[in-house]
Amino acid sequence: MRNALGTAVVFVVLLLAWEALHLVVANSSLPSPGTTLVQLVALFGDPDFWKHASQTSQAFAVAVVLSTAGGIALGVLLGMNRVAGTVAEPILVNLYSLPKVTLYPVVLLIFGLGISARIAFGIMHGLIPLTLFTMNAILQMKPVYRRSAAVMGLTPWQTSLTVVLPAILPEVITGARLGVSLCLLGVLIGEMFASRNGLGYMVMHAMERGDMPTVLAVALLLAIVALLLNAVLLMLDRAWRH
Amino acid sequence: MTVVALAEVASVMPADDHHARLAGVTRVFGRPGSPNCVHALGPIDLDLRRGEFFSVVGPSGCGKSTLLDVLAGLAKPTEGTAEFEGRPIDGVPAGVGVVFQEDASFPWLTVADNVAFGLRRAGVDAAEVTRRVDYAVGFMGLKAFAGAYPAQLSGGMRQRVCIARTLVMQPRLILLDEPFGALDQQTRLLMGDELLRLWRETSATVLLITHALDEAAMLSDRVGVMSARPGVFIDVLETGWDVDRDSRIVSHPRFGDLTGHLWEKLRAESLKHMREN
Amino acid sequence: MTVVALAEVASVMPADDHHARLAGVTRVFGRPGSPNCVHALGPIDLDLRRGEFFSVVGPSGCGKSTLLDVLAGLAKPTEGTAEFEGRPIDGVPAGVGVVFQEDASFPWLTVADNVAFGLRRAGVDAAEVTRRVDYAVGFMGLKAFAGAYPAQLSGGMRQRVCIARTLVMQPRLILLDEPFGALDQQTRLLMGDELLRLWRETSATVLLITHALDEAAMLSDRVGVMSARPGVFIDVLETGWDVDRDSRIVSHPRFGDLTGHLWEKLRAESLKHMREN
Amino acid sequence: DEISVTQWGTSMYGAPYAVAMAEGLFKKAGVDITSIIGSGGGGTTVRNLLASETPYGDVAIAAALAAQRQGLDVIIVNTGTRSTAEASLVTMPDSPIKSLKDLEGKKVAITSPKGVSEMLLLMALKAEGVDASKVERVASGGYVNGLTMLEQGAVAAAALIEPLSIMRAAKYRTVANYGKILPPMTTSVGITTRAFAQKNPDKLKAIIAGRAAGVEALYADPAKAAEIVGKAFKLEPAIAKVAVDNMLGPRMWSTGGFDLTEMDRTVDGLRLIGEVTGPVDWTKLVDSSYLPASIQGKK
Amino acid sequence: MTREGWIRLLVIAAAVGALEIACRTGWIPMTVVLPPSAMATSLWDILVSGTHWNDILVSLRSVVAAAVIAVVLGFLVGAVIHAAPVVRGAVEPLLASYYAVPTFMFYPVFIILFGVGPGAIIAIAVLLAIVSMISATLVGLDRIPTVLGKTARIMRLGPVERALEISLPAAMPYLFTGIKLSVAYAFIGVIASEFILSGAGMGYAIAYAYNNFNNREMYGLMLLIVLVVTVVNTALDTVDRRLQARLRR
Ligand SMILES: Nc1ncnc2c1ncn2[C@@H]1O[C@H](COP(=O)(O)OP(=O)(O)OP(=O)(O)O)[C@@H](O)[C@H]1O
Ligand SMILES: Nc1ncnc2c1ncn2[C@@H]1O[C@H](COP(=O)(O)OP(=O)(O)OP(=O)(O)O)[C@@H](O)[C@H]1O
Ligand SMILES: [Mg+2]
Ligand SMILES: [Mg+2]
Repeated sequence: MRNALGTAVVFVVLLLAWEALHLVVANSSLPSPGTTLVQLVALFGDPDFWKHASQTSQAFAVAVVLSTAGGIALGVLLGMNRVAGTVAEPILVNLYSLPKVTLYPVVLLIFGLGISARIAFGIMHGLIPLTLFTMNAILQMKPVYRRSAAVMGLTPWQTSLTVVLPAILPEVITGARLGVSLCLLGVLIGEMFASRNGLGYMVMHAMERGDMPTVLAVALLLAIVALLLNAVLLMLDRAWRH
Repeated sequence: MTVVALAEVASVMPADDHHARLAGVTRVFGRPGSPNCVHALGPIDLDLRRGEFFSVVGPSGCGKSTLLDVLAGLAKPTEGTAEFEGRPIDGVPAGVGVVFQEDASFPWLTVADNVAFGLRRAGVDAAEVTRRVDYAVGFMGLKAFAGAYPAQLSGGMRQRVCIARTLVMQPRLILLDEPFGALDQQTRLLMGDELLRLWRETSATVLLITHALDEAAMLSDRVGVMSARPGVFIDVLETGWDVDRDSRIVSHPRFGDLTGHLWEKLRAESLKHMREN
Repeated sequence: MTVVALAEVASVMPADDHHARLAGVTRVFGRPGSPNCVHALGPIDLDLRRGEFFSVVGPSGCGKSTLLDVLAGLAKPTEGTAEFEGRPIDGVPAGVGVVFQEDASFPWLTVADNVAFGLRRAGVDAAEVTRRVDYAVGFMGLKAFAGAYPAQLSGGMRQRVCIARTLVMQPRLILLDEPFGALDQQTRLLMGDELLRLWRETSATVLLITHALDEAAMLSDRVGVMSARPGVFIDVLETGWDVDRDSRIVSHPRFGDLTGHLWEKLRAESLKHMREN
Repeated sequence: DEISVTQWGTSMYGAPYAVAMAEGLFKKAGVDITSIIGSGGGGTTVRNLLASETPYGDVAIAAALAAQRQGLDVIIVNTGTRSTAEASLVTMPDSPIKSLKDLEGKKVAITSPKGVSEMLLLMALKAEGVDASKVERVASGGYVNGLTMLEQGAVAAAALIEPLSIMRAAKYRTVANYGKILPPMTTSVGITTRAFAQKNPDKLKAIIAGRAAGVEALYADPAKAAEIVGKAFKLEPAIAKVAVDNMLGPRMWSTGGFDLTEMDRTVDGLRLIGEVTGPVDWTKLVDSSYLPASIQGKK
Repeated sequence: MTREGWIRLLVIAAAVGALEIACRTGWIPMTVVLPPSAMATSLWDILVSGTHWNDILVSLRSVVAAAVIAVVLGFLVGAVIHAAPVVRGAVEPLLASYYAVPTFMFYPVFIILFGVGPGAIIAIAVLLAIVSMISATLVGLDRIPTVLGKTARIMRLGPVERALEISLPAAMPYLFTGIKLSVAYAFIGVIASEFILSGAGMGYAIAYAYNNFNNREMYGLMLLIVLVVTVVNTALDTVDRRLQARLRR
C-alpha cells in the first residue's frame, strides 16, 4: 500500500515535470497535462475511439493468450530437454534483440492486412521473453523438487503439473510481466505501421495531423493500462510467493 | 586406545535379518573410457538390518548421495545388485522414504499441504489424509504452523516439514541425506532426539548420511566410514547403544571414545589420500 | 564425569598479559524500546591473552559475528568498552586481520592479485609484495593456482585465498568467523592443521568462531561457550594442549572428553532454553 | 467491400469516395462499399490494396509506376486527382522569404526523399527558373515535423498540404501555392490487379462509376459535400468547407478520364527526383475499358 | 565448439536450407519471401554498389550514441535510485510496465526538444534502452555481497577507492548484462524509429524499399540488420559469459 502511494507520488511528479516542460517549450506540439486530460475525456465520448480501442484490445487479448500459452509451452519443452534448451537459447536471445519492426513487411506479406498480422506481430514481441524466462526457470529449478516427485512415485505428467509448474510460476509471472508489456507494444507498432484501425493507427493518424493532445492522451491511457496490468500480475506474484 | 565397547564387524549378515542389501555395487558416470567418465562409488557391500539405525560418514564427493540414489531406486548401479525386502530394486520401491540434503519443501504449499502432498497423489482418502497429516505435523512439533508457508519457517522447521512429508507415507526404510546440514549444533541436537524418537516409534530401518562425526556417534547403531571417491566402506563401527537412547548419551564416556575413534579413521584416510596425490 | 585435565577459569586476566579486552560489551540493534529493537549480544567480558588460540562456540544467531564486528572495529558496542593493545577500539585498528564467514575473495582478481590487494593499497613496495604473496600463496598450498580466478577454485580453496590475503598483512590479531563452515570434515581437518601451523609461525593471537564443537576442542587453548541470544559466555574451557599440537591429538583420550563436555554444556543450554519458551 | 484510398482522412484525395458512400452512389452503381482502408500513402497503399479482398485503390501515380516497374501486375483504370492545389510551401509570417527565388542558399523541409513534396518543390523551382541545386532539401519525416523545424528556425520554408494548411492558416505565410505555379497534372490514379479486373469487370466498373458519380455530386453541391467530408475526416465544418472550396477552382477531382499530357507532366516531375529514369509506356499500364461509357468517349 | 554449438549451426543451416527450397520450388511465392541465397546476393550488391553506406553509417552512429548515453545515464540514475530506497520502492513498479508505451509516440515532442534528425531518434532509443540499464544497475548494486564492503573497511579503503576498486568490479557482471540489453534496445529503438518516422537510416531504407515494391533490396537490408545484430550480440555475449563465469560459485 505504501508502495502504491509512492508510485502515485512519482506519477504526480512526472505530471508536474511534464507541465514544467510544456511551459518552458511553449509550443503547441507539447500540450499541457491538463489539455491532454481534457482530450482524453473527450475521446471517451467519441464512439470512434471505442471502435479503435476495441480493435486494439481484441488483437492484444488474442496475442497475449497465444503468446503466454505458447511461451510457457515452448519454455517447458526447451527447459525439460537440456540439449534443446542450450541449442535454442542464443537463437532466441538473438531474435529478441532484433528490431522486429523491420520484419513487419514480411508479416504483412504473409498475414495480409487484417487483425491476424497485428496478432502475429504482438506474439513476435511477447513470446520470446516468456519462453526464455520459463526455460531458465526450469533449468535453474532446484533438482530436489523433481527428485522428491520421483520418490513419491509421480508420473512425468503429474510431475509437470503438480511440481514443475507451481515451482517455476514466480519466474513465469515475471516473464509474463515483460511479455504482456512487449505484446501490447508489438500490437501498437503493427497498428502504427500498416493498419486502418486500432489505437496505434489512431495515434499515427493524429501525429500526421499534428494533433498532439490526442497522441499524448492515448499514450497516457496506455501507460495507465500497462501499469494496471503490471499491478495485477504483481499481486498474483505476491499471492503466490507468500 | 581406550575404546572398549567398540567392535568392528563384517558387514555380511544372515539373509533373513537383512532389510536392504547392496552387493558389489559400483556407479560410474559417463561412458567408460571417455575423458569425463567418473567412477563415483564402490564397489559397495552393505546389509541394512531390519530396524537398525545406520549412519554413513565420509568426505565430500565420496559418493554418499550416489549410494542413497541407488537404494532409493533413483539411480541404477553400474555393476552389482541392489535389493530391498528380497526383491531387486528397479525404480523407486514402495515403502522407501527419502529426506534430501537440500530443503525440498514446496514453497507454494502450506505446511499441512506439503505433508499431505504425497498421500493425495497416492489416492489415499481424505479422512485418512487428515488423520495422518495431523499426527505427523504434531509429532514434528509443527502444529502451530500447519497453515504457514515454508518461507515463514526457519531452516530447521522446513527440514522437519520434509521429514513429516516422508513420515506420513509410513516408509519401512527411511533414507536421510545430510538432513541437518544447514542447521546449527543446538538445533541438530534437538532434531537428532526427534529422529531417534521417530525411529523407535515407527520401528523403521533408518539410513542417515551425515558429515558430522559426533552426530553419527550419538545417533546410530552402526556407523559406516567411507573412503574418498570412489567411496568404499573402510570401516563399519558398532556403537552398542541401547534402543532407548537420547542425547543424554553425550555425557557417556563412550561417546567421546567413539568420536575420537571416528576422527582417527578420518585422519588416517586423509593422510593416505594426501600421500597418494 | 571423567574429565580430568579440564579447568574452568575466570576470564579476567592480569592486564599486562592481555592483547584485546572487552568489558561489559553489549550490542543492541534498533532504537531501544522500538518494536524491532534486537538485543543481539552481551554483556560480554573477554580478555584475549597475547598469542593464545581462542575459540567461540554457540548457537546460531547468538551474536558471534556481532562480537567479532566489535573486536574488528566494524561495529561500536552499545554499552561497555573494547580495547586492542591497550587503546580503545575506534574504527578498524591497524594490526587486526579478519577472515569472514562468507567467501570474500574478489572474483575479478586472480588468486595472486587477491592476496596482493591489501599490500598494494598499503603502499608496500613491489618486490616486497611479490615476496610476501609468494610465501603466503605457497603456505596455503595455492602455488599451482596463483594465476587462477576464484570461480575456478573450490569453496575451501577460496577460503584459503582469504586467509592468505589476511596473512600477508601480518596481523597481530587474527579473527576468523566460521571460515570452514562450507567445508567437509576431511578438508576441515587439513585446514585446521594449517591454521595451527600458521598460528605457531606468526605467533599472532587467534580468535576462531566455529559451530563445530570437536573442531573447537581440537584447535584451541581456550573455548568460550556462548548462550542463545543475547549471547553471553556461559563457560570458558581451558584445553591444556601443547603449543606444538596438530590433528594427531584426536586420538588423545582428552579430545573425546573435551568434545563430550562441550556437547553436555550445549545440551544443558538447549534444555534451559526450551524450558524458558 | 473495402477499397483503399491513399491518405484517407488526411488529404482531399478521398473526398469523392466519402460523398459517394454517404449518398449511396456506390450502391446505385451496383457495388456496396462499406469502408475505406486508409494508409500513409505511397507504396503502402498499393501493398494494402494487394492484400485486401477487393484490390482497387486510389494511389499516387508514382506508387503505381513503381509497382509496375517491380513486376506487380497492376493496371491503371481511372484518374483520381489532377491538381496540386492542395500542396503549398509555407514560411513564418515574419520571414524574409517572399518568393521561391529567395530560397536560394536556404534549407527547405520536405517529408521524405523522393516523395511528392520534393517532386513538387523541384518542379516549382524549375518553373520559376530557380537553381534547384542551391536549395537544400531536408527530410523531416512528415508535414507536422517540417512545421516544427520551421518554427525552430532549422529550415526557411516547409512543405504543407491541406487540410493541415487550412487548420493552421493563421500561423504561417504561404510562399508558393503549387496549384497556381504548376499546370494541372495527374496526381492520383485508380489501380487494380489485372486478375481482379478480368474476373470482376462489372464490380470494377461499378466502383469507378460510383466514384465518378461522387465527383459529380461534389461539384454539384459543394456545401453538402463539405459537410460529408467533414464528418468522415473528423474536420471542423468550417475547415472542411474551405478545403473543399479551395479545390473547386482547379477542379481537383477528375471523373476518371485519362489525359496523357497531364500524366506525362507528373512523369517529368518524377524524373526530376530520379524516381523514373526510362520512358513510360502508358499503353501497357492504362486500361480505359472499365470507365463509364460517357467518360470513355470524352477523352 | 561444443556439441550444442554444432547442433545449433545445423539447425540454423537446416532452417535456411528449408526456406531456400520452399522459395525455389514456389511453395512460398517469390513475391512474399525471397530465397536466402537471393537475399545474400542482394546484400552483396548493396554493399558493393555503396548505395546504402550512408544509411548504414547514419544508423550505426545513432545506435552507438544512444547506447552510450543510455548506459552512462542509466548507471547514474540507477546509482541515485539505489541510494534512496524510498524513491526506489515507488519507481520500480513503473519500470516493469515501461515497455508497453510505444516511445515512438513521443517523436513529435522530441523533435521540439532535440530537432529533426538523429537527435530525436537517439532520444527515442535512449528512452527505450535506459530502463534495462537502470534495472541492471539496481540489481548489480544489490548483489554486491555485504562481506566485500566489510573487507574494504578492514583494508581501510576510502570511499572513492572503495567505489572504484570494490563496488564497480563486483557489480560489473550485472552491469554488463544491462549494457548488453541497452545495446539491443538502442538498436531496436533507432531502426524502428527510422522505419516508422524518419527520412534516413537503414530502417528508412527498408521502409522505402517496401514502399517501392523493391523486395530484393528490402530483404538484402533485412539480412544486413540480422547479421549486424547477430555479430554485435555474439560479441557482447562472449564478454558477458566471461564476466558471468566469475559469479558461478
Ligand atoms: N551426474 C553426474 N555426472 C558426473 N559426475 C557426477 C554426477 N553426479 C555426481 N557425480 C560425481 O560423483 C561423485 C560423488 O557424488 P555424490 O553427490 O554422491 O557425493 P557425496 O558424497 O554425496 O558428496 P557431498 O558430501 O558433497 O554431498 C562426485 O565426485 C561428483 O562429482
Ligand atoms: N543489522 C541488524 N539489525 C537487526 N538485527 C541484527 C542485525 N544484525 C544481526 N542482527 C541480529 O543479531 C543477532 C546476532 O547476529 P549474529 O550474526 O551476530 O549471530 P551469529 O552468532 O553470528 O549467527 P550465525 O551462527 O548464524 O552466524 C541475530 O539474532 C540477528 O538476527
Ligand atoms: Mg551428497
Ligand atoms: Mg555469524
